[in-house]
Amino acid sequence: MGIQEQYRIEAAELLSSGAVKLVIGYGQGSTPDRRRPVFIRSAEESKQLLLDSYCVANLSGYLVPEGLLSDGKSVGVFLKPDGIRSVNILTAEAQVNPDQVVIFGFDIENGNTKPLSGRKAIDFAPLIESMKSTGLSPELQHEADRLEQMSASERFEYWKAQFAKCIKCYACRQVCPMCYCRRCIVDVNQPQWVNTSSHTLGNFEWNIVRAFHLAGRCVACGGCDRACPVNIPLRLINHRMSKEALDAFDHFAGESADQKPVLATFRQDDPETFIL
Amino acid sequence: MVDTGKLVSAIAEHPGVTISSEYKYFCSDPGQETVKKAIRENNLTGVVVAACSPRMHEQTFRKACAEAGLNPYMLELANIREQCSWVHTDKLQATEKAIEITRSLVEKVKRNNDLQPISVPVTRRAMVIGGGIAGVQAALDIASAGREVVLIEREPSIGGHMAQLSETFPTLDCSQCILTPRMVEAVQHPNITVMTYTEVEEVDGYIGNFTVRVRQKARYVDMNKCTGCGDCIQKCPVKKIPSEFECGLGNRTAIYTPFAQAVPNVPVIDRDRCTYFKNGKCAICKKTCQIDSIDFDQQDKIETIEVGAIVVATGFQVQNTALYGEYGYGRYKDVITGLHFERLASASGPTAGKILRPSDGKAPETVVFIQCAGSRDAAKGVKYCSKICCMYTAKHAMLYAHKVHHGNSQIFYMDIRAAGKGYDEFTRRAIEEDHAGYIRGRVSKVYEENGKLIVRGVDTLLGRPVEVAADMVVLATAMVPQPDAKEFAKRIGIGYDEYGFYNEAHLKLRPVETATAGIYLAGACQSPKDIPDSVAQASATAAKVLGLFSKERLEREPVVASVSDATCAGCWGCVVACPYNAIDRRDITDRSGKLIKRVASVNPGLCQGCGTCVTFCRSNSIDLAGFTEKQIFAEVMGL
Amino acid sequence: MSEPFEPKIVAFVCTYCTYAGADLAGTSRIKYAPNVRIVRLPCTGRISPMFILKALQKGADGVLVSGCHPGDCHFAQGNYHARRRWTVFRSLLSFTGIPEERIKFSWVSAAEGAKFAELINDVTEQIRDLGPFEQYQELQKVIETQSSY
Amino acid sequence: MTRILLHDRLDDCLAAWRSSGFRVLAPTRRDDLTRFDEVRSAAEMALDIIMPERTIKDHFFLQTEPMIRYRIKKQEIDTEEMLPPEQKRLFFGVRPCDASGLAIDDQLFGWDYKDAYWFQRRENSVIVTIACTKADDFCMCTSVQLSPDSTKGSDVMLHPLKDGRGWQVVTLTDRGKSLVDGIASILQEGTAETAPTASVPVKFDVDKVASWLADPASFESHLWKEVSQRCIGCGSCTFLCPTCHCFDIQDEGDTYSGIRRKNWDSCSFAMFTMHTSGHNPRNTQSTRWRQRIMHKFNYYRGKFDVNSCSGCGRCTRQCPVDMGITETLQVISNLPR
Repeated sequence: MGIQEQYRIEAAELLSSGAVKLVIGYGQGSTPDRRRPVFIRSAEESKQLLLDSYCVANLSGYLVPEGLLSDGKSVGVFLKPDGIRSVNILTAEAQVNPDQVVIFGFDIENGNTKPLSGRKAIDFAPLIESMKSTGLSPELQHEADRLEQMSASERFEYWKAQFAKCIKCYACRQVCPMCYCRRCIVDVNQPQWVNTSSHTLGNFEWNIVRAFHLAGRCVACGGCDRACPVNIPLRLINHRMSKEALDAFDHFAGESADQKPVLATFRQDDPETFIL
Repeated sequence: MVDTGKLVSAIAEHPGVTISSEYKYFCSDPGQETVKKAIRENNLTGVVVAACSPRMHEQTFRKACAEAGLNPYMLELANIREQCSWVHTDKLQATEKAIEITRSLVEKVKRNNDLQPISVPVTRRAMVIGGGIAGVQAALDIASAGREVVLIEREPSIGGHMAQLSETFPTLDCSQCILTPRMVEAVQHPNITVMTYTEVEEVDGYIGNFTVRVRQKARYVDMNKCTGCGDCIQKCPVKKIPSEFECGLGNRTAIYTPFAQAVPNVPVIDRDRCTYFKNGKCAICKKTCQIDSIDFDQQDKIETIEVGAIVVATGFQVQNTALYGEYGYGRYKDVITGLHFERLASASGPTAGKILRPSDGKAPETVVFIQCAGSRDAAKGVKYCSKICCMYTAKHAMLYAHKVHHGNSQIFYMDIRAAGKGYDEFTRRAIEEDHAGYIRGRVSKVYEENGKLIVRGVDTLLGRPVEVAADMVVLATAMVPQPDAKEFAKRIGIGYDEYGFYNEAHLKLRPVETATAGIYLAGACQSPKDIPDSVAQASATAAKVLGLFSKERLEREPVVASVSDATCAGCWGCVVACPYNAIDRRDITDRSGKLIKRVASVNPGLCQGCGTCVTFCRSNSIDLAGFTEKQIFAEVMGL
Repeated sequence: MSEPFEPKIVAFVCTYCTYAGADLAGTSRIKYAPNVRIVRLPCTGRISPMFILKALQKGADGVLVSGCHPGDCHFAQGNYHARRRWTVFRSLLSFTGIPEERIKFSWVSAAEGAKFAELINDVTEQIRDLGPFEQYQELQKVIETQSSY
Repeated sequence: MTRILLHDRLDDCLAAWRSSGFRVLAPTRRDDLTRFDEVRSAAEMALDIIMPERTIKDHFFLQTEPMIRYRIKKQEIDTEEMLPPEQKRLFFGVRPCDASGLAIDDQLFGWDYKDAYWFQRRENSVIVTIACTKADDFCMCTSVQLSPDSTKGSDVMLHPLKDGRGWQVVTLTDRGKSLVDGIASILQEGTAETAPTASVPVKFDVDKVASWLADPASFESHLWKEVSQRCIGCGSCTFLCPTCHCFDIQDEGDTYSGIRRKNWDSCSFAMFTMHTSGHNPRNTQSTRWRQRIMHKFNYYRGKFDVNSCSGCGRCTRQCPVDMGITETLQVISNLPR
């Protein structure tokens, strides 16, 4: 029995027993190779669930909307390891109760899906620990290296061209499980820290603030990058932040559910190489 | 260097400025009058004084504003003296800078808010946690000044480590002789409530207003009835329990007082060892007690106590010597710690003050003392100097010389640190009068051979290996935090260092305060200390507490953070970041009491106004009065 | 002959250490370059990365952030928190091409009046050598054009 | 006899138009994005794509438009109105849906007063459209009463030739005629068979949708919640839409001066209808989605007798969660009568 069939059956069982009130998974999208989030509320509906290598979106963000978990009932959700890390962060930041999150874990390797054993985020702790050393895909790494080798002014021109495209649709923010704030800093207008206009200056500010707020929190699911309708390589910036958090503070986002926020903690012997 | 005329006219043209004028010394009385007059005549809503540093005259001008009917926080000082005219040489550039600085502060002051000083009531009762010499001293000082004190001790008796000591350096007076009167004074003081065999479970609240939950453990002896006659102890059939107080060198019974001079002199029953609690039989103590003070049904008692200040004086412990396998501790009975030696040398100790080997009860001919056994050794996890060992080792050598006249003492040391009144003279005396042999170097190994303990080390001054055949080896083990120090710190909400010693608010300038307002430190819980230092710190702490208690209400600068309930996402990052534990979680409920959301909530009594939380908050839901986001934005945009 | 370039530098400092250090430089009458405008905050912990961005928007050629030495924070931990944020923010700015040399961080205590003066001189000279931050200021100018991208 | 523009003469056309003062914009692929941008040669054009990711609306209704420059003095504020530069522009290779979008928005921007920014740009622009011979799964012009070769909003229509050598040129307006006349010497006279237009299936019955939407009972339908469940509330569909036109006015600047700007806004954003009090009449994503559909196929239609949708399909094509107008309208269209 394939993993898709197995998870359909398990979803149906959990729903009919009332163990979960909802399963958030993937269903057929508008074209053959598209998968879209589906919300399964009954055993019969679980036939809609699909699981294959097109299922790349991190669905953990759907756990956060106000009210979903407030009745204390559990919700099932299909998650890759990146999504499980998101759940850990959401737990650490008190946005979800991990006891209410039933995980259908899977991963995609060489175009094949494989199940991950475990039900609660904590069950996947050894797996997540082992991910600490995994980096970017070869293409992205190549691009990241290319950027690092540029002069500051070349990099500025690169990002200027990229950010000039930004239309401030905030798809990057909305799709991100970590961007759960009820009011984003960009919507603060007293004072207007971030220029809301989508001119390049305002776009620079927005993208810098977004990346800063994700420092040590991004799990590299790539959601922002895929969502961006104007193809800004947001993953590169996020990766740079993750790398900084890991190199400087040994902080791997979402490593555990009791992880403290990297920017709300410190060590007296944190590295300081640049302070005069 | 600043063309003030130009500054005045430039500022006069700034949007929103009603009056811009010049005066030679605004801080003088007539100068201040000018400011007050301007406020009154123009109904000003904000004032910027472009003059000296706010660190110099902010209070002066705030007072002037208040006297003119303007909220004192509607004032900003543009520092055009210390940071402009005094440091620049080009008049044009200095003037331009002065104009920009002033403008930017005009923009800030436009966004200043009326602030009122924060006023919180103060419960003028202190709690002292820990009944060692530091705790007792702090309690006595506070109580003698007329304030109530609750002294909490988790052991059955107050006294702490000092009660275990024989004589004290550098005077060699008997430790118990100077300590016990103070213990008695504390327990009899009308303003002090001593609660022994009691542990602190939870601390809630903030400066002036703490609620402490304590658990008074069941003693199984009625404190009100017991006269301390000791009959029960005499009759108790379980006699072979190694005494904690004697460091295992002597025994105690299942119903016991830790030591003869215990205060209160009321025994406790060791529930785990008592035959009655094991199998329901025995109860000899109950039968023996003529006033029926034994109560096997006694339960732990939980009490909540309201106090305004807390003194933490929880002390230290001696490092686990098991770390020193190479010195044979635990393997050879005659390898002991300094604290053991104190008990051997103590007149009230198991040997009645005779220095005898634990193994065979003979007086040792040769004793080797090893200093820094643990201290200053990163490999053993203690990088610091325990501070007291040089002195007590010298004392031990002296006591040994006084008690075993023909004895030979050899001391391995790294450095002799004898800074203190009469300290260096004391160590000199040990060497010169009592013939202590000091060998500079480390000991690599202690092993037994032919009934002797062979101490193998190196004399680094002579540059050669040394072997001493000893009858007894005394390790000057490191002073380390209590085993539960970190856990306890978390429970009461104070910080600690990498070892578990408690953090003071500022090492140099606020050494007896913690970062949590209203909680103070005394004694070795903060860092290794000897008796004089502990007592001095305890008295300093008492002075701080009494200062706090000098008024019925505590008034503070209103520069504190506050949370916007509507936008707080409840991620609790601010709670983690706050150095003062000033941020709590608060439930917001609807009219029917149903939880709507949980938000962060700043306790203005605890907040010190650093603003770290504001910077952390991603949704910009916290702000700091006096340095609000709007103010700083305007300040930058006004440059 | 053109005027020498006078860089515009905005400094965000804590009131307990660096601001006091600057006052000390003043009372000691140590002379230094007039290019820096100080914004006073209670603690480095209060210094938000947003401040730096706004200073750049305002046309600063350089930004200086300074506070108490590690271990000396009046608020015990503010500068430790700040240091983490700076580490992360600095690498972020650098990655987006905002030169590290334009954003300076330092520890200056209340006793270091001379260090403060020297710091200001050094920073001013370094920024002067870098020239105006035209790349960023250009963005400000583009705002005013009416054409689409 | 018709006029034909051969591919290999396109550069000559460009040169002619540019020398007569036109700024020529065509689909380009630059910085990993397809959009209309200035071109100097045919080689810079990306004409092989179904449609650029971004619409030509961007060049008429700017994502951020400076309106007024202000300076704050001690007592008064000086203002200076900012209008677009008078620049002749030629948009080459526009898709019929995008061109139609301009015509649809003309209604709104010319309704109670003439929006100076929009119309100054409209009047200075010539739209040269290329009829579609290919479409993808998301195209739905035929569902909103348009077609792969609709002429709405265009000045010139180019029909690709079957042999692939070029386009048949059809002028639609005076502006288009004068543009084509200017390059008469470059064009060939002759006949040639045009390639068939793309086949775009009709996906929903827009009239049926409109009548359902107009029924007051539909406003509170459970359907809204169901179809918008996965909506994440970003603005990508609105900002990529050739007809969405909502904006916000913002003042941006420092203490002394600044610019009042007109910025795109999106009904998808939670902040869109947020009141100062904190109350939000559209406080859930489903109510926002309902507004978007209602606006396009009920309110706008009621006011201007045209759908505020030209069927480009970008809202679905680029939706991060594979949502979009099409699906919702299909659901409505398939409701039992």
